[in-house]
Amino acid sequence: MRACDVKEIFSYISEIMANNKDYLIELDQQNGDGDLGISMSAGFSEVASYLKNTDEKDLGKLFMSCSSKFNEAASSTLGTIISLGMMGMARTLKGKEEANISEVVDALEQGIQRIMDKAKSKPGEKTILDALYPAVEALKANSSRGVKEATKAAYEAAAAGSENTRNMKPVHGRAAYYGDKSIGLLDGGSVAGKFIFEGIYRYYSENYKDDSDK
Amino acid sequence: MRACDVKEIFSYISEIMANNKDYLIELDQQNGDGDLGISMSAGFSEVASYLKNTDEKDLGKLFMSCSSKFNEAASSTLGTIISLGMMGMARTLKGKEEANISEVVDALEQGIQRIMDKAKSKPGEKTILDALYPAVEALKANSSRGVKEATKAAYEAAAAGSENTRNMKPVHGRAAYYGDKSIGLLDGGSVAGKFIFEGIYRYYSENYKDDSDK
Amino acid sequence: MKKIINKPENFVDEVMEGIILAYGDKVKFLNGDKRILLSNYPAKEGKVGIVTGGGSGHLPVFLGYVGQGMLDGCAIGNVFASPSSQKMADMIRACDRGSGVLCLYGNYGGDNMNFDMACEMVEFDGIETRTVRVKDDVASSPKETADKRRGVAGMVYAFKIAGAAAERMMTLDEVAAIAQKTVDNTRSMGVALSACIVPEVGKPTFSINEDEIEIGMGIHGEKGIEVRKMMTADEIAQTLLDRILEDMPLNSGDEVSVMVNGLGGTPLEELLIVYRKVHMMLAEKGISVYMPHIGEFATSMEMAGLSLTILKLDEQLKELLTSPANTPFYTNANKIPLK
Amino acid sequence: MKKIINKPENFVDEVMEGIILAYGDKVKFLNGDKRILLSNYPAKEGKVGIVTGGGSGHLPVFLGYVGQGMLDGCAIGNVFASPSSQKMADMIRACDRGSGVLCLYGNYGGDNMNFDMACEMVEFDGIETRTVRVKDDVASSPKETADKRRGVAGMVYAFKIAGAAAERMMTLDEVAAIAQKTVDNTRSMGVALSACIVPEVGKPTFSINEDEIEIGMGIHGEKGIEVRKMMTADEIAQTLLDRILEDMPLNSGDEVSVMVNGLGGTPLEELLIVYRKVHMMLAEKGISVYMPHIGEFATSMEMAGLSLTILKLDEQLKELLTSPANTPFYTNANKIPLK
Ligand SMILES: Nc1ncnc2c1ncn2[C@@H]1O[C@H](COP(=O)(O)OP(=O)(O)O)[C@@H](O)[C@H]1O
Ligand SMILES: Nc1ncnc2c1ncn2[C@@H]1O[C@H](COP(=O)(O)OP(=O)(O)O)[C@@H](O)[C@H]1O
Ligand SMILES: [Mg+2]
Ligand SMILES: [Mg+2]
Ligand SMILES: [Mg+2]
Ligand SMILES: [Mg+2]
Repeated sequence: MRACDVKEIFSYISEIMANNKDYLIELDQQNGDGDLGISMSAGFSEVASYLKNTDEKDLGKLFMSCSSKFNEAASSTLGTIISLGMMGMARTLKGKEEANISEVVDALEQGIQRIMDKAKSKPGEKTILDALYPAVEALKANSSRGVKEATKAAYEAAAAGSENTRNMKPVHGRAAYYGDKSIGLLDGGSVAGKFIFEGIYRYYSENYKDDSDK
Repeated sequence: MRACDVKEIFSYISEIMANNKDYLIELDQQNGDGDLGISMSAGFSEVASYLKNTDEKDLGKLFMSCSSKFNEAASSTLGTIISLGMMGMARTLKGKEEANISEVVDALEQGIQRIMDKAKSKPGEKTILDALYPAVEALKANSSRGVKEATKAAYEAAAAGSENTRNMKPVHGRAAYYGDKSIGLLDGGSVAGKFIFEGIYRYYSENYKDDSDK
Repeated sequence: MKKIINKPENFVDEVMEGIILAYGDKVKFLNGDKRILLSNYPAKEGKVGIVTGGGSGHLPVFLGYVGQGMLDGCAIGNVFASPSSQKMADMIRACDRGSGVLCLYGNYGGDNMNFDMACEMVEFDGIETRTVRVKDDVASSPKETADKRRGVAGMVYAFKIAGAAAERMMTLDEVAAIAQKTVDNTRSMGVALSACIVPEVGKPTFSINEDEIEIGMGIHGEKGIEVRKMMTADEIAQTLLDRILEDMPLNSGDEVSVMVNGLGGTPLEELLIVYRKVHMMLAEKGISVYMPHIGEFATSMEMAGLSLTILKLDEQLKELLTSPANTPFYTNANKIPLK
Repeated sequence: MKKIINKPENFVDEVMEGIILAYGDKVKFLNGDKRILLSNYPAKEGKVGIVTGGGSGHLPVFLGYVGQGMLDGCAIGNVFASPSSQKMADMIRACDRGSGVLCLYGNYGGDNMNFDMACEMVEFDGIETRTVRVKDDVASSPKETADKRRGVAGMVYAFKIAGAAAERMMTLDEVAAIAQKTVDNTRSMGVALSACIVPEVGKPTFSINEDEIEIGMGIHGEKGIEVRKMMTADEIAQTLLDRILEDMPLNSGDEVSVMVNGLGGTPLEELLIVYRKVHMMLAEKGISVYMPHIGEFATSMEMAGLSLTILKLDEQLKELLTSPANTPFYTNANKIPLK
């Protein structure tokens, strides 16, 4: 993964978030305030347009800037969480102009760790982590199969993880008020997490012919 | 007309107003605030219950008390107008324990005059006066035919006069804002005026066997 | 009907009881009468009294302005109905300190007739009265019959300024003249987005389509004089200001106070957005704004919408607007310009 | 969507512009940034700074309390969304007078994380900070996990009292301790009759049936924790007060301040009717009320409904509540008891 990949990946994610803005709003309205679709589309479009206009090659610096751009544009709870994740990735990627798949996995793991530390949460609590965590695990487990297969597996794991949130009881944020009543409902944040890995997967599947380790 | 007649008459009127409370509200809502039904039923019921419990025989004092009771209970625009009318009647009837039909006509004319003076209005302006004025004229013109016939004629004139307000342009109160737009609409106040004469008529027709001049 | 009330017929009494429980140190009933509110603030001996009256359902209008530097008393009726002349007379008597009483109220049929009767009654007892009727609602009658116009939010400026004049121990005639000048310099215009419900009626007076607004609605929830398609905040600001300036032209260099008044159901954010545009349009014409009033000053219960009031100032009005006033519902303590 | 706005995406900026046009003598932007409001009132050298932040759409919360004797600064985000940590850090820096800054805000995920980041950033520059999170909303979590509760209207009491402590030149630790004590002594509970509409979303977050109310709705228009059949005002007062007293028992002889806060769409009359019952129920228990706050202090745009807040007082809190505070949107000048 190089800066040019990052640019493309974020433009894929941004497009998916924009297309699903209303869907994310609806999901968040189930027991939140409904701003999820707005903040996700705003945050990713801001980052995508920042990336279009930068020449930064250092992946660490790139992700650090993405993190603060994202936080500026979307400082809602989930926006801040994503921005924290990017910050975690930035620290690991600092100084690198290229990262191979295991380095990317490393960075993602650090990002998730940072989210868990700062947001005081872990998988199983009906949040975005329930998509991100299994996705990164799958990416790691499949990394030897090449980037296309690995990101596909990650995306599928994110989707399954998100679907799984239906069975979970919320612990964080406004959703936690509703306790058992929200069993059966999909967590909007986890769907956003799925979309992130959908963007990554689609970028690699549409642009990489061979399954090289990029 | 003696105090005991006045007592009964007001209990008839009060009943009619109470039964038509919602209808008067609706009429007032056409281009007013809708309180007409509330103030009419409140005002007349207050006066009726005051009359039940008084031994006052002097018609002047009786109407003076009715006027202030009515004003206390219903001090809306129309309530105040009716209270002014009663005050006008009170002045004319002062010192009398009994009034014949021509004395009653006299008192009513004074009542209407007082309304016109204080409310700065006259018949033809889409108000209660368009019911009251023709009613009193009819009462006067038919006074020789006995109280049953005379009050019947007065009631019919009030009803026709009220119906006539449909063709009039309002000049007073909130209704005046709407000007031509309110042509075709019935004035709620004139309907209240009709109900007053309906009560008077029904009292005499149901309680007086012979057409004596009472 | 979705209202946080108990029995509709107890609505007014319970509001009044709430006021006394909350603010019983600052205001009081006259002899326990829940429809007559008097100021409990210390007042100078011989000060001219200022009273008002009108229907309930417009808080803070009218009784919210009873206090120090504004009104001495207020008689209230049922929702949207005048109080009785008897109550008005009792109140006037209680507010006279020997220098007479100004009756300052909105120009409505019921209120006019009742206050006239009340004044006749108290003049019998030798109390001098003057009457000034507030007629700021531009929508309520054309210019040719401006005398028929009703009083709306602009009356708050009249209360404030006349109250300050009385506080400075001006005579009854002087106070009345200043109140009249304030009224002459005040114009208002409102829009409604939704109607309101009189508790005892239980249903809205009129209904407004989802995509329409009513220009010049009545403060009692009466239908507007004109139904228009929903507009932007800037268009609303422009429509209201245009109608006001047509009626009361202003020149570059003039100074005004601006009131953007919420009718009850409209959020403060929206009032500020409208204020923004009004301020910018006035600035373009070289007109400056002094002590803007943005908030809820005269409402129609839960009605959504707002009114715009412009008060043209001169040095005297400006000074009187600035002098301190405190009531449980109003203060200018945080409105006076810094420095 | 029936709102008096222009483009939904300009909603927050235009509100802020309106504020500066109206009150530019009293508050200002930090370097022209429309999301950071600072006080323009004179402040004592070396005074501890107090800042807050949070989403837009709750006026007067949060920025309405920036002024004298309350907050020094406020960073705001989009409607119902936290401001960024960068803006918070800039604001904290601007409000430090060398004695440190207290970050006093409602306990919400986004705000917590962003303020934490901001504090890390400014501590880098040697600015001392303390954090006190307001958690007064009883409905938002059971007693066992009270730490998860969110901050609602009760934060106004915390702003007022911490602001007065800072004004008296107490140290950062002292101001934080008093703010924490205020939070510990404050409980709120709300009901909603209707939902609200986020301008950029364009439709209500949830809908409430004509004959139902939501107990414990969220300040962002989130559904309540319990749907109940419509109740009378007295029943609502009782339901809210019971839930609060269950959580924070009071004894005969205790003194409290009571806030009955309108959420935006509910008329003042209804707030007073609820206050009446609350006051009577407290009086029955021998609890007296000091300086009640009845009006709109923390709203959710046009949402209809209200919240009840009880602040248990001691001598120190009472004195600090009474000491003067003035902002364009708040003053206690007319709330201080007479005599
Ligand atoms: N502590 C947390 N850790 C991880 N994810 C969280 C946490 N709290 C909330 N989330 C996620 O954030 C989503 C809500 O985000 P958002 O709508 O921005 O919140 P809000 O509007 O309440 O500020 C939830 O669906 C959930 O996935
Ligand atoms: N100046 C007037 N003279 C006679 N009748 C009037 C006058 N103004 C109004 N009315 C009558 O009063 C009725 C309205 O009464 P009401 O509902 O009490 O008024 P409001 O609610 O505007 O105070 C009208 O229908 C009309 O008949
Ligand atoms: Mg949300
Ligand atoms: Mg009427
Ligand atoms: Mg009326
Ligand atoms: Mg949010």
